[in-house]
Amino acid sequence: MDFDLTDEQRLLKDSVDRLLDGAYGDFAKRDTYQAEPKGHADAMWARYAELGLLGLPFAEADGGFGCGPVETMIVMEAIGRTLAVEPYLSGVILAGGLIARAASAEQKAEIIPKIVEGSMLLSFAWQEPQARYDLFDIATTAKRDEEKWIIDGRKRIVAFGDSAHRLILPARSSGARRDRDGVSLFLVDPKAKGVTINAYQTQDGLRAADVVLDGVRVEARALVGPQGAALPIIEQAVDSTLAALCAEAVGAMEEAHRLTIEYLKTRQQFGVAIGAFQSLQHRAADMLIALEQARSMAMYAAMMANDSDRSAARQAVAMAKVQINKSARLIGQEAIQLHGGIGMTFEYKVGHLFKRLTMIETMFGDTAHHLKLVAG
Amino acid sequence: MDFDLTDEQRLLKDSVDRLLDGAYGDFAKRDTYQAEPKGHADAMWARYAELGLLGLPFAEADGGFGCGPVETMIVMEAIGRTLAVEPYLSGVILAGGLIARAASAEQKAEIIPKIVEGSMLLSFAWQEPQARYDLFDIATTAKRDEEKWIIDGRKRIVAFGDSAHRLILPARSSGARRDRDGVSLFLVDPKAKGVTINAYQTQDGLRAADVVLDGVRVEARALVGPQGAALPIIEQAVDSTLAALCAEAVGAMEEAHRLTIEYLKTRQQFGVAIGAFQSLQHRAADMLIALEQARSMAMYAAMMANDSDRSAARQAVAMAKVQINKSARLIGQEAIQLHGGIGMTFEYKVGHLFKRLTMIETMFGDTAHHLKLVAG
Amino acid sequence: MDFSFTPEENNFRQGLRQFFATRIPEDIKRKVREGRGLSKEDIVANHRILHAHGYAVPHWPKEWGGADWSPIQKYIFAEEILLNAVPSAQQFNVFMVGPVIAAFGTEEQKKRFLPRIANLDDWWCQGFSEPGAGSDLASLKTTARRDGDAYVVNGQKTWTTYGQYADWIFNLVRTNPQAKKQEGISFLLIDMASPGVTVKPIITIEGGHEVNEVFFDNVRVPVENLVGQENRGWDCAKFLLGNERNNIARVGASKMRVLQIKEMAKATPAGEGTVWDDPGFRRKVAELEVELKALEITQMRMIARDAKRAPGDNRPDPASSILKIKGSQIQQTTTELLLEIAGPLAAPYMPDAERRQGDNELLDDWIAPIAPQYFNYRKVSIYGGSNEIQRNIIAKAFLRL
Amino acid sequence: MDFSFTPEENNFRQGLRQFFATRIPEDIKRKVREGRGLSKEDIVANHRILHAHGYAVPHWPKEWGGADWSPIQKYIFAEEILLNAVPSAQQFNVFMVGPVIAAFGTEEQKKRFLPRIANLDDWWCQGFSEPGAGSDLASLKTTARRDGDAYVVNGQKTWTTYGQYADWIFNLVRTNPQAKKQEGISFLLIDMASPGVTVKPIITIEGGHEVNEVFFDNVRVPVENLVGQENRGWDCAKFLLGNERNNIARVGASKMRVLQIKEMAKATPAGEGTVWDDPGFRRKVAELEVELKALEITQMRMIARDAKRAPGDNRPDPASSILKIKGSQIQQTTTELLLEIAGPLAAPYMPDAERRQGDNELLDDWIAPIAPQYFNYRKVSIYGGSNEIQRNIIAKAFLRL
Repeated sequence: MDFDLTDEQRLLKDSVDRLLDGAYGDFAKRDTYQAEPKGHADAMWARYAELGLLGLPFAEADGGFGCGPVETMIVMEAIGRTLAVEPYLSGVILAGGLIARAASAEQKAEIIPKIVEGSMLLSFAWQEPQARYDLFDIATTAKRDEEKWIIDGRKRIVAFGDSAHRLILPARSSGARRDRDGVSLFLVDPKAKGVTINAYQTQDGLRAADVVLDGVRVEARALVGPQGAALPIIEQAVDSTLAALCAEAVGAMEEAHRLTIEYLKTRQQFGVAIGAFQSLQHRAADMLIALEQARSMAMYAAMMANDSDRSAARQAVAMAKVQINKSARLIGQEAIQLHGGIGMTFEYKVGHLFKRLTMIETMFGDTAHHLKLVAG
Repeated sequence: MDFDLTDEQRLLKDSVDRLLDGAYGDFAKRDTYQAEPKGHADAMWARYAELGLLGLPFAEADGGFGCGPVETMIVMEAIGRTLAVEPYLSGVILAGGLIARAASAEQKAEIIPKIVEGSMLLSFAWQEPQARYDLFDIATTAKRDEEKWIIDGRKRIVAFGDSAHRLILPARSSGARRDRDGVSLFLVDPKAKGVTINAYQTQDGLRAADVVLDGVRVEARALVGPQGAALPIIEQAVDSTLAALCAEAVGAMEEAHRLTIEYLKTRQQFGVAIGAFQSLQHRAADMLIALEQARSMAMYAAMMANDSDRSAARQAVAMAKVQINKSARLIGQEAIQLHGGIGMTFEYKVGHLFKRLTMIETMFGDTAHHLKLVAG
Repeated sequence: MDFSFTPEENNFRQGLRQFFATRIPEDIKRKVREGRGLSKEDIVANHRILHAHGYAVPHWPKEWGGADWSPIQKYIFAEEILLNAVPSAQQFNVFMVGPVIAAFGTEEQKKRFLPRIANLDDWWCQGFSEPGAGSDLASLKTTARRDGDAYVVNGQKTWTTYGQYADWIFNLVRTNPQAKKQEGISFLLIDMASPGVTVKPIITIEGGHEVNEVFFDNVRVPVENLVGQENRGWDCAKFLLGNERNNIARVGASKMRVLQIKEMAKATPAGEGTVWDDPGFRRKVAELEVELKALEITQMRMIARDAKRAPGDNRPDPASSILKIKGSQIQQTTTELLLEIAGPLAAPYMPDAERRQGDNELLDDWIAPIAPQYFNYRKVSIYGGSNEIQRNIIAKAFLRL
Repeated sequence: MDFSFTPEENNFRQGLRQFFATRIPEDIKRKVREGRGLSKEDIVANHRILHAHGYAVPHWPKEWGGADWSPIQKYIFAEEILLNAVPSAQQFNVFMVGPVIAAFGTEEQKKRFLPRIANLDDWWCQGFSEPGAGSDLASLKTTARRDGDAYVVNGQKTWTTYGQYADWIFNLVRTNPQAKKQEGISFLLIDMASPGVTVKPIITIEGGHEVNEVFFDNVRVPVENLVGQENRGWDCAKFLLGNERNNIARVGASKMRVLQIKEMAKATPAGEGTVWDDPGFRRKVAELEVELKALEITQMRMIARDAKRAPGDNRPDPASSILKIKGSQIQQTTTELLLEIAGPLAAPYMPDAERRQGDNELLDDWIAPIAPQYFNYRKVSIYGGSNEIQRNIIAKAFLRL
């Protein structure tokens, strides 16, 4: 039993922190990154690549650095703390994780080195309008037409969907909308004929797109993983992504709590620092409790998400997401409330932490959704 | 729109308060009343009768004083505040209410005057081991045998079941255990052959009994109300009882809050009255909010419980019970917590208020039960 | 004890409902229902319709357009306007500066300002809060120095709602820097077009622009723009704080939101059915409805007490703090439940301008304002005396702790 | 980062489980599981079985019977004993007075007291709290005046757990009334059989008798019963407070309760099925399990930090306050859920003696302790530093507010 980082992990943490604190330490800079056409700056992405961050989760055999969930946690906590806008979660952890898990040796060799060097961005286009939080709820169809697949459907809120070089998307090659069987994964070029992309900013300052697939024809080799049996792979990749997301949330909560404590110490009212008011002290203490409980569960999710016992992994990740969501709501709301008016302003960081935490709450399952999984 | 009491109601309140404050103002006296064989003192019951309280809810034509829900509220709030142990709710409001609603003119003439003068105590024996909060869940059977009914079954937690002169109990004259039809009401002499009574104190210092009915034979005239169709009458009587119970809870919450505020003002720690600590002030404020919200809903229940639109009445009473239960839990728990150690002692009143409030929470439906009714 | 309304009161309510249904443009009500922002034009148009029928300033003195309503009628109106998703008359005009001028102003000031305030010919905003003052309003620093027949005003105000639309601003300014906190403050009316007045937007977390900073740099204000006596401006401020009770709980608005929650939950697919099919979700709505019903009755009890008050009895009633705390919590809960319904679909940020391009055919119109509204509504437990301040008031003024 | 235990640690855990399963009498474990009170005889019998196998005082110095366990082993033991519903060794003997004598006592005192403490030959109780002192322990008023070779003790202690069974009491007394609060306090051992010692029961709200008042009326105590230096008793008190961490969260006990909740919910009829069939109820249990799992890991993180501490490093760790607050909340929630299961059937008050008459055939044995336990467990957020005090500690010692 040991919760400390190894020396290598400590080094990684130092360099990630240095990179992101340098880039985002002046919070106003975040606006300039967002204002880039892609919603983030290429130069920053190149520095992720230089530091090796884009290869962390991939096996060495596939061209990555063969790191584990703790390394992902380190990166994601820093991203959460600094509100970094780079597509690390969506591009590397999730879409990359799908390739690593599902793709053929040939596909991996083609794609993973490009992800690692930062020259290819993938995005997992899974959310459908009716699907809510059910990964298996897929109305998009893939019909075989001789050597091609013809894909029809609609995907929503595809992370950085307007700048991704490839979409990896689940479509139904057989079965009914909510069947667990019959789901296949395809690589689709967003520039392909029949693909329409409508991009926008999201509430938390990232970018996403709605994607319409209208008779999109892809080659047979665009199929990734087993035909009609991709769902378990998707679920595994999403569980790992949830663990990473939990770590990001912990980073954001820690920062929201830190800013709040700092504000309570400096802000004067009625002649004293407002941190002298006991009711606010107790609420700051309850925020810390929520943060530490969340941190514990983020660690738990990291340790368990890849467990070979899939149902144990599923249960652990669901429990973690419930705790993260509850802590995120309490800390986010209380951070604003204890700041008062200043917390409501766009130019101050805490509101953006609150918004990101709110979006994280709804990502891959809200509290009610995961609670149902835990409760059975 | 007027929430004030009429002059008559004010007079009633004054005399009820005088009676109960006199009898219970020294809280230690409550122990002596409880120690009586019946679990309450005959002399006190006689004074309820003298003041006319036992006749309040009955129509003048039936020998009562024809008062309404506000008068019941006045009495019940005082009972809640003083933790009076007399069987007013169970004997007058509930069992009496059943007689008033269901009985024939002949039965009423025989029973109601005796209730009013205090010489007859009834108890409604409805709770069965498996029934939980479902009034219609009745396994006790009543089989016709020529001119008699033969009753078999088990009833639990019959209020003051060991001193009641008559039990009024629902039994199934037809249908299956959870059918809404087929429920009939019978008057049973607890001394009758085949009736076994096991009495005990309840957690809140009142008395109750478990009743076994083993081939108990009653006359045909023991049937009260329509054969096989008593359930709607029972539900009405219970709704009125719930409204009264809400008022009792408000009385108990008000007292728990009052004692807490008093304690916060007098108890010194670290050199100041603990009421000077802001976190405790804010919690005392939240207790007041819970109290006022509960008071509003107790009024609402009182106004609505007898509404001719039964489903509106049912909805209103369920909403009120949800609010009462939530406020009761918050106020009861916080009253103990803000008192600290002293609140945990048997000789201090606040713990008994907490226990009564806890039992009220479980009476005729807990929060989950009524919330389900509200949510549909 | 009687919860019911008189037949006259019920008729009054019916009349309002019909008026709101037939005279207020549907697109304005729809924006309110969907939680979208109103344009200045919307607010002005709506205000003038209300005023044309006597519904903008009914609470004013009769000679200035008031309707002499009973407290119960005022309550019914306040509830119905919210419940029917009709925007209020411009609040700073009709609830703030108008009543102050009517109560403290000279005849000259009344004639000059009140009719234009009532008809929203002049748009007024409020200059009370200052940076760093927060809940401690009386610590304000903006100064007004007498110089001949004018005051010279210097300083900064903040959280000025709709300052970007305003023609006039009513201010608390410090006219005697030597006096103690509440003393030495005056109530001053300033033309926003005066040289030296600058308005700077404050964008709130959800991206909206409702509030502003207002800077005064040697702004000359004629002395006839002083309302009440010099250094007695705190009387006006206290008068206004006492006026805030009627609308504070916003029960009608939350009722309207509950209807919206149910409608949206029934329309939003989840699994084989809709969000509304989930008993767990319905239970949360039921809990909200219970709280809201309780608050409604708590408010009715306060209104009934108010109706029996002797004139001039302005003692604090803890109910107003209860209404503020519970009312804000309930409003915030409505936005949380809407967010839960929208779920992942709440993510796209689509401020009105963009959304109207119509190129996002997949996007249901009503989802776009949900997350911004959730973010924005965190303010309701902060402004107008934060919930912490309200608890202090209950503890000190009522519980005497 | 590694959550797993070593094979040795897992073997250790298995050994404990087997020991608890085979050596501790079933009826004692059943009483713990059902939340019923233990008799003095139960506690003594259980304690001596533990001690015979080295499980009563494993955390003591080796020469006095300790086992030289690692922090991880101590943690595993603390969890397993609770999880297996085995009563702890008598806490005041083994966690309080024993460690104090071992750390601060003379050789003579150690030889005289420690073996009898370890085997519960003497039953010890604690004389710390006083009426009126509450969380402000250092304000104690009981005096010990030196008179020849004895102290003369006068005063009153309260909340003395199991004082009615005790042979000895360890006390904080004021030996220098002139000194400031924490100074002038001494740690004194008093034979309960001494003339002038009176024990008066405190009945708690549920009707149980666990705690007492203890009165000292000119009680003569030999000076050799002083532990440590005169006027330095506060050192012993602080040492004890630092010792409390390991058991504070009671995660194992709450895990055991969660199992009980599930078992009881599945056995309790509700409608056509059982309480467990209600998804709303299951969701509440799931929420509890999430909190409990998080707390377990929070505790493991603290244990792992402790294991790496330099010897003598006793800096406060906010985690201990977190464990106390969350641990007590979770314990209380378990009692609330049990109460929800029992529902109306929780009403009969059946203290053990009565219940054993066996004349209430309808009453299920396990329901009787549920409501008393709910009432009684309100204490866990009050004693040992109330949750308010714990929040103060977090805010001041850790957040530096």
